[in-house]
Amino acid sequence: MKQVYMDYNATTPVRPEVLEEMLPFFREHFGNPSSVHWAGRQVSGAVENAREQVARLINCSPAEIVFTSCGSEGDNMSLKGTVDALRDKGNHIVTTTVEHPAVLSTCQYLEKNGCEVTYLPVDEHGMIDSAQLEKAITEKTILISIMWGNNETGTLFPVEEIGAIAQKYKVRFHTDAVQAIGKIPVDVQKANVDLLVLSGHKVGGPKGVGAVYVRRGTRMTPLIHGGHQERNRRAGTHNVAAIAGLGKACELAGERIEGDYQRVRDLRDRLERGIMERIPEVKLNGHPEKRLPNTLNVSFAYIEGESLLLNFDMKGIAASSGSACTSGSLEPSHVMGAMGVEIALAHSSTRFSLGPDNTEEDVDYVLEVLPPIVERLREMSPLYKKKA
Amino acid sequence: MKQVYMDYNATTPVRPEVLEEMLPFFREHFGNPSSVHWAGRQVSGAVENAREQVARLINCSPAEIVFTSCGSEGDNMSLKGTVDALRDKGNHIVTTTVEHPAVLSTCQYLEKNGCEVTYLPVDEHGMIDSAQLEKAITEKTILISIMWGNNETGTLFPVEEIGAIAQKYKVRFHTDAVQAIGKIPVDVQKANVDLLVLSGHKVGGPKGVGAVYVRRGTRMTPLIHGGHQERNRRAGTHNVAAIAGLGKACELAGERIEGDYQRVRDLRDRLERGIMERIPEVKLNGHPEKRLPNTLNVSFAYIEGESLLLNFDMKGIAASSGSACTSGSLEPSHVMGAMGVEIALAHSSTRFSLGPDNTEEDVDYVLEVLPPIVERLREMSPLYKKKA
Amino acid sequence: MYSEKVMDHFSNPRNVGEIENADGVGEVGNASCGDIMKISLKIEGDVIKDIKFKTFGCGAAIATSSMVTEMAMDKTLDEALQLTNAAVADALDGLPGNKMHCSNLAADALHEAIKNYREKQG
Amino acid sequence: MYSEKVMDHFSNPRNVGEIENADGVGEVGNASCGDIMKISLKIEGDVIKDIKFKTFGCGAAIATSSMVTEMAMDKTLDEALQLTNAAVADALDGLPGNKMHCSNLAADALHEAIKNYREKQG
Ligand SMILES: Cc1ncc(COP(=O)(O)O)c(C=O)c1O
Ligand SMILES: Cc1ncc(COP(=O)(O)O)c(C=O)c1O
Repeated sequence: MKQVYMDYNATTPVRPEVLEEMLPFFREHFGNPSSVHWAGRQVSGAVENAREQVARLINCSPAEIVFTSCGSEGDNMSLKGTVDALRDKGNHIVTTTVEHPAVLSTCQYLEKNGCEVTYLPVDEHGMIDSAQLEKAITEKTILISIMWGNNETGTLFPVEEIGAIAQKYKVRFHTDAVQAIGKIPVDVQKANVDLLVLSGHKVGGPKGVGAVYVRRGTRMTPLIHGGHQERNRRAGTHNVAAIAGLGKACELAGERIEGDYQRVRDLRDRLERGIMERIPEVKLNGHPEKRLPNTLNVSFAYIEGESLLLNFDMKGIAASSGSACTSGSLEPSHVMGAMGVEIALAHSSTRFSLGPDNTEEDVDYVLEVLPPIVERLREMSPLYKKKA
Repeated sequence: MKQVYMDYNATTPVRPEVLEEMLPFFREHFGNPSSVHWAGRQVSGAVENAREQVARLINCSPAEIVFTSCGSEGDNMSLKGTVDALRDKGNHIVTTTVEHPAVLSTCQYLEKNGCEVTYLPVDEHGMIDSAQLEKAITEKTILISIMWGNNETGTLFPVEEIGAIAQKYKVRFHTDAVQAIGKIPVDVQKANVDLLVLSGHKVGGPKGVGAVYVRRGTRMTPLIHGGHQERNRRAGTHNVAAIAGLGKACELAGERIEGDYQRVRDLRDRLERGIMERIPEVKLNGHPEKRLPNTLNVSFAYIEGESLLLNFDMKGIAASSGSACTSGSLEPSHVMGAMGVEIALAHSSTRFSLGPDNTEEDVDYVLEVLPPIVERLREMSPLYKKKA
Repeated sequence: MYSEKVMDHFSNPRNVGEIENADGVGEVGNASCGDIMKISLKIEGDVIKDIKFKTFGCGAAIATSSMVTEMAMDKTLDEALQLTNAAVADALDGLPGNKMHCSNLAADALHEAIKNYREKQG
Repeated sequence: MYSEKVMDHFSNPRNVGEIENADGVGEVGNASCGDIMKISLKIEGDVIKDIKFKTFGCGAAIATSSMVTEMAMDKTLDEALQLTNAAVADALDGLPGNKMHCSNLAADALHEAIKNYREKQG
């Protein structure tokens, strides 16, 4: 059966060049880069090379890159590490209602431990208001944590404005850029970021590796204490193969960001137009323009998301949904809730996230398969009948 | 040039069968196991299969295994997670002076945050005294953290005695079994362990993955908050390839532990005897009998460890040292210090840690190469001259 | 994740629709929990002669709805009232743990429909 | 980690040993920091005619010891006193950052030896 993967925001295949980069480090060059002998020397260069590749993509210096095991670790490290290190300066964090759980759950944990957190609301496009951010800052504010691009809707936050506000009030700025990396240009200097988190498996790299940009001079308590790796910022034997893979993935992302993502944007737009033309009562979730080029989130009214996904899946199409049934919790997507999306439409929300391997053919296949599925499920829905 | 790797306690090559197990998960089966579609279903089974393989090796149920990114993360998670969750019960931890930095640095951090920590001393063989452990326990003790086998000396702690004491006083027992796993049988039931930490790359698995056994019903705050992975105990997209690799490595370890490690023990003993016979003034560091079967730590009097290692390295031999110059800090090994090893001898300490790929030929090569190197460096040493 | 039986009932649901001039109608669930099930009945004497469902919900919700209509068809009302959500789940070879809570309401909808019929009967 | 020059001096150290009846001897460092260097001198007139070292220490310690003996050989005492630890490190094309602290004592040992000679001269 044809398989069309449109869930790149969930994870991506490892690019062939990336896998090739990784393979020597499993058996031939398996050393621990902290070792002084040949087995260590063979690999320490690879780690430093990858550090440069990551640094180049986001415009920082290699010494400001700390390798981690994933985006979630990076977010936890940034938030908890800041709160612990800046305890004497304050205890207030400003974030948004639509952050990834790696930030939101961490904030909730920190609230239980004496932090105060302001969750900025978003409008119907999932966008924040910078003026509200500015107003939220108090004497005790130590951290602004606002993501670069939202994983569910693709909405892009005004990071440069946020960075300017952070600078004005001398507050540290952390941004979860897991979804932005590789899809749009990311420059930590322009956005005046202090801490930026990325994850390998969202950008054609392997799972189980990530990085945090830590601006030089940023005081932060480690999340993982232990050995002297990563200049005492993150203990644990280096995951050499994955780090080398992340480096290569960042290099490729840098080279291809323009070409790839113009193509991906065109495909996404074709999909969006096609759906809107062919299917009535579809609502776009997310910002119409300020949006990741690969992301399309729509609610097909009257249909619950998981049943839609299962039907897609029977046709080989992989997408994802904000319905409670796919989130692992009982609530539908907190992002839809924050945007004021009506609850039934929140359960209906469906995310198509495209990537460099998608083709026009893929899009056309989805556009062909989708309408009868939606039709059939609407016929089955008590909500549809009522309104018809 | 001949290359002889005798630094298996630092890291190990990935076994061929393990790499084979991993490869499909980079590109073909690249899905996120949390996804409901085909790409997710293809891989969620692999994660659960690996969980069973790890569980079988240490005799627990699969639901008690939490996957992590490394041993250091496991230790941090166990200690910090326990302290946070059991805050109402007490704030006292008992550990030893010879734990890995992942435990020791974490304890030092916790001390700054209101914990009290008792560091049990060790004797000249690096062994603790269970009676002292028992005496150290107070009303406020919430955790005993004592490693299964020491990474530098190989000294094996009396985990079953410790487990019995933990049970008697109803104190949680965490053990860092990173070095024991795959080298000797490890049974969490027999040792009455509540938390056990292991790491993939020490047992023929990949770097960047580990696991923590968390006894059913053990309350613990996550170290990495976020998504619902690992029953809310550890957020972050599953590192499927590495997890599958860890599972396979544990399976192999289980099958081969007896054969492999009898062979490795014989080689280690041959090396030990050979060194003692050929070179005067060599001191064994660690317990003569209660020791990991692969580990030999000796001090070659009058010679600093790094210069010895570099000379080994020029002959293709990879080993490690407790000298300050190789530890990344300015102090020589804290383990040697705790054992009361004289400071110059601590700087001289050299660890040979063997593994299943070593051969008799390797050992004989080391025994041939070693004496002239030691001789030459002693000739160069002002300490040697003085005593001669 | 789902058993074969669930997938069968989900992809080929039995008795979808709404009976016109139904003798009894039951609706349970609400949008906030993500599941709404509506069951309509045609009753002759004491026996369910026809039963149809409409469901807004996940795979489990649709499959349990379909299954309950098969199980209730041609049963007497008292027999139908014996059907439990657990029995429906069993008939589908079980549901995933996290689906037992919200989506498993089909028997409740059936009971509501019977109650509605009996109330109309007075 | 180490430059080629460091590795050259480490693997083929120049002027290893101890001069019998030396005119000046200097020893610096101690076991706790892991480095001990001992330099002995043969001096004729105001010139270092022979110089030897013994070192307990890491690669950097041995290489800097070897290098300082090469640099001091045939120098006048005043010239030799101009030699700094930094100059020795430079002559080796630099040392890794974490080796600058403890192991880089060779010039100090040389200066001690000269001082010892001058003290003996009275
Ligand atoms: C005893 C012990 N604990 C913990 C660790 C840390 O493991 P990892 O490097 O996987 O974080 C190691 C190895 O470095 C170790 O030997
Ligand atoms: C915006 C965002 N932040 C953080 C994460 C967590 O990344 P990881 O799965 O690598 O921990 C994700 C992906 O799941 C994400 O989309």
